Amino acid sequence: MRPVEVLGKRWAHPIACASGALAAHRPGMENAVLRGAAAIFTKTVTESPREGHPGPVFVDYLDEGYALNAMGLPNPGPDRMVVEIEEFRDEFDVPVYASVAADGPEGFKRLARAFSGVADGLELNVSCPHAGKGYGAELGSDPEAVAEITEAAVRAFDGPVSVKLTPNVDRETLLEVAAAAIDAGAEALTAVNTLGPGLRIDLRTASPVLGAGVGGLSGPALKPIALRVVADLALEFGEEVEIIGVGGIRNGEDVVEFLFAGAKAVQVATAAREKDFGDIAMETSHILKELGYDGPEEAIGAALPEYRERLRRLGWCQ
Amino acid sequence: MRPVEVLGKRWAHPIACASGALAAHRPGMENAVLRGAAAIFTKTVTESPREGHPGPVFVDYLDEGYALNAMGLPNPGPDRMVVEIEEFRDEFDVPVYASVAADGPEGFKRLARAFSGVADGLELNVSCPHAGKGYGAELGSDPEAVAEITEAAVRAFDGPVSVKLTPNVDRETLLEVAAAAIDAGAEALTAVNTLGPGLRIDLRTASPVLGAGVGGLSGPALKPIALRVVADLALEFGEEVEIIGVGGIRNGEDVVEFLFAGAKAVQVATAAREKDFGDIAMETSHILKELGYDGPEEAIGAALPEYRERLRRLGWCQ
Amino acid sequence: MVSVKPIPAEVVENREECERTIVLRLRPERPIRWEPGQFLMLGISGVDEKPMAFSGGDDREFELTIEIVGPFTERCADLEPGDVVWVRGPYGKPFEVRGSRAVVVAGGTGVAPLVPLVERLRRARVHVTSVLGGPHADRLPRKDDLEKLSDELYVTTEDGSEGRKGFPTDVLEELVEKECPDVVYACGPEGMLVRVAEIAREHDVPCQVSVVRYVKCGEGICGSCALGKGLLVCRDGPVFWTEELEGTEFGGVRRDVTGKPE
Amino acid sequence: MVSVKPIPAEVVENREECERTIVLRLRPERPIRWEPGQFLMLGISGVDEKPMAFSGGDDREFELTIEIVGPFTERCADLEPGDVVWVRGPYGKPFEVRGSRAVVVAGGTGVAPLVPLVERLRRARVHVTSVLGGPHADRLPRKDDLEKLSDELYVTTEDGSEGRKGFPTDVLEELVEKECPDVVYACGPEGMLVRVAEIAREHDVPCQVSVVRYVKCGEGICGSCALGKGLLVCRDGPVFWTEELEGTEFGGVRRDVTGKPE
Repeated sequence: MRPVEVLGKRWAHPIACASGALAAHRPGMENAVLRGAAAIFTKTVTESPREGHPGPVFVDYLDEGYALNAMGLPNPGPDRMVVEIEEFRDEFDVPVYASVAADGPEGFKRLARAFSGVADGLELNVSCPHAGKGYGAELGSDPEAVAEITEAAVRAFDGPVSVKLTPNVDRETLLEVAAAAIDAGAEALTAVNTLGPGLRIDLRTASPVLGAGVGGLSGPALKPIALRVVADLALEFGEEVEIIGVGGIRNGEDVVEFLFAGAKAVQVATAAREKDFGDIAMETSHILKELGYDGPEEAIGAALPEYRERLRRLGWCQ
Repeated sequence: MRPVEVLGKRWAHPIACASGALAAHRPGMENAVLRGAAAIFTKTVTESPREGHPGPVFVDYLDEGYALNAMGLPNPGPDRMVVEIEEFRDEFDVPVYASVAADGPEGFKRLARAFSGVADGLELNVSCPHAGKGYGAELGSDPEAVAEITEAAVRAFDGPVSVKLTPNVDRETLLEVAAAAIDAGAEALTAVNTLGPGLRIDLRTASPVLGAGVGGLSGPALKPIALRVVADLALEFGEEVEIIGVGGIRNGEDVVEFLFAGAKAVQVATAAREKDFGDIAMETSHILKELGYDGPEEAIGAALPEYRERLRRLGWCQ
Repeated sequence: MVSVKPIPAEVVENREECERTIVLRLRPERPIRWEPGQFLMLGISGVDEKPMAFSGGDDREFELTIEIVGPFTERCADLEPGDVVWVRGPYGKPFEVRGSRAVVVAGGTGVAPLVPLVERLRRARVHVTSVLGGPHADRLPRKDDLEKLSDELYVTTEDGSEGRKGFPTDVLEELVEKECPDVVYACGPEGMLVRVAEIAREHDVPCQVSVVRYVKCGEGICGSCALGKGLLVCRDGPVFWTEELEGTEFGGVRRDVTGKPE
Repeated sequence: MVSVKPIPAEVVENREECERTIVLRLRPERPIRWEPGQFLMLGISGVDEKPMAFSGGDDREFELTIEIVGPFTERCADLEPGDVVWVRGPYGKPFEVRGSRAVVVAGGTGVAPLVPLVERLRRARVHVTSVLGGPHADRLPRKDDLEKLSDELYVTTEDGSEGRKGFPTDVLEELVEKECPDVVYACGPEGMLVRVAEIAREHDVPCQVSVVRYVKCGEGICGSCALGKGLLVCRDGPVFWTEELEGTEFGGVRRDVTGKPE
């Protein structure tokens, strides 16, 4: 497959390891790359090291189409993650983007500085649905907060910045949040973080299954939501930013669906459980060829004209 | 199983037919009741008859945990639905609630009047994710709009009113919308409508699968989201309103999960495809007995103390 | 969980069968196992999706007999070999094969599910007498197929331009007396089906009819095709024994797409 | 899609095995098929969830050998028969049975997966010499079981209060020369495992060790247990042939719960 240019770097193919999956530290990044990821988004780093939520942190309901997770952003803090990235770079020439989270612009600024000259880009996690008070989706559903945070990070970082969006808002807010991120200097949008949060209850103990109580929904059932968000963003902002799709991608067909919806590249998390990134890239390549596309770039947004047509009928589009 | 008191009526058990499923007209209501539904929520009625969206209006991805639908609120209008309900009542003594949708308070008022003295209650659909401009979730994500609509309907209707909520908002907005509905006189909240909307794309034609382009996500994957919303509402407003749970319920265990989360009763839609309401009621009864509960009422909110505890740790609860 | 997703199907042939009627031959991406009487949802991307009875062929390549009655079916008429449509199914209950002598009554495009039924009956060594009726000689779809497949075929037209002048039910009345069939099968306009059911009941012949209602989801959820007495056309039908239909809206209320009685 | 959901398991027995060590006997709601070396995630509602090796019993009722080291394991110690815990699994790759003479080296609670391994080896007619080491006589978990199951058992304590004074690796060095085993299996503190691997390599004996890292999701997604060279303890381990571990963080970096090197 032809390489793609994403977030200022050349990726061997459009499939990256999503933040939250694997890249907890150097050996985690190594796992993702050896299994064929074209780029790495680290686990989210916060200003201080975090232990994460008590377990269970992950529950697999994949026979019902989803998994729930509430890792709670465990991470070794920026100083250590910088070392992990540098050690990883000594061995591998693959783009690494640092996912970061704080509870406001100041924190994001400090994190952006910490990764300047180290990471190839930043992904601002303003969308984790189970990070708790003051973090994640609480910020990412507020356009003003997103504007301030993005601006702070963009100023303090010497590379491209993507804002990772929450799907847990209404359509109007989603577009406002995205516009705020773009106006503040984001070069890309990552869509979407996990859904919810969701709750499952043990009947025997009458209490939540997950240690944190609630967790983000990922897996195949997230895909239609993520695809709709990607398509909405692409229709509205496709000329201005790169869109990186994430949510429920398991195979080449899923990747092509995201490309058709307007994503320039994608990330995989939950499916890393069962499949290598490289295999998904191979499948993508085959399917694109079968459908008559020379490479992924050509397929980007192929479904948007017809999508726009349908939205017009709903009165949601000019 | 012991009967329950919901929305001012005695239901034989806590499992009703959800709006959108089956009750398109008298024979549809009949189908739901003959298959054991304890109460009927009609398909949503708008001020004028609607033909609905072009097909496909329903696509079954249940092997991935979900279905997408965009019926587009087809309905024969209030005058005819009144006749359908009256004809149904001639034969069956089962509570019937009219689901109604309009694009503002005036429309809701007219619909509320139309069903006064006919339906046992109203369910305000301010949450359909694919109804298009001016309808459904667009209204239901705005607390002020919900307040006005609820007040208009409550004043014009001679029975209890439930507001059906959209899950497609952030946590804070959800609680604001619910508070607005309660302050305006809603006696119940129905949680939740379908998720999204979601998008799936045909690779062959590079266009959306659903006729309307996008559709609401239902089925097992909706359950964790619905359960979380129910639990959040129950913690916050459980003393003030009845909560009716809906989303992904397929069996007795699912029903008990909703009861534990704080729902007083539940509705079933997508699973009507494969199962009778009466069978789900039987299963519920068995499981409650196994778990040591005398009836559904006792089980309501059983998981809330522990849920509150977990939310406290996340800083989301006092 | 069983899931019925839309799959692409290639148009292999689209032939004009008779006035305002086409036969579409489709090759689905994966075989679809179907029985005579069952239907699928036929979708044209960006246009609409409608229920259509299987009307011949096999699992890998099958036919649909489609009357051109509105915008959707007009688009069907424009399809060309190589075009891709979307199909999901099979849905519904098929006809039941029973006895050794059958009469099959087709009114116009109602012939669609009856063509493969007759084929199935003959394979089960049932003696089949078919009746096909239409308004005039150019509106007798699948006549040649029925002729070839049936032991005997009677044709009626309202204007007498072919076969007997009148309605297929006129022939049925004679046949039930003369042939003493074990079973009658019918599909066509509801008025005709009601009359067929009456004739069969009068002569104590079991009778299956294929009923048409607005089928939207096809999956037994949306309720639009509910017929009363708990029956859904998409799940419990479209083929019913006529006694199942007593007390339902069959022969009475027909509803438009909004659910309103017409 | 294969799904591993938490299922309830009833505590059948909770016995004090030795100082700061319990054996928990659990009966899961549904049988769990496991092999020696595999583990499950043991959850106590509202407390936490931790990986634990299967340590005896069968699919319907199995044992876990748990050292009390912190708040979670303290809660484990408080469990009483009839209490319900949650288990999901099995996870990981089991030990491989190979050859006809094996030496099994257990350091403290590292004995957990080795008890059923020895049982399995003996059933496969492998001659098993076991070595169990601990700080003192009251910290030799499952000693009686190992004694009963193994052909021979050597015990070491650091203070000499039972068996030989010293470390199990001291015994291993003699055994590999004397017994010429076909394979060495080990589980215990990582320092011990590194030494076991060295001894085995020096004598060209294949060696499998069970490695401990922070396992959080158990499903190969979260990356916390990544070891380097693409290996994940939860999926590719916890049991590894020692040559697989060359160039990894095994024997080098140990990380705390945040992912930071300790």
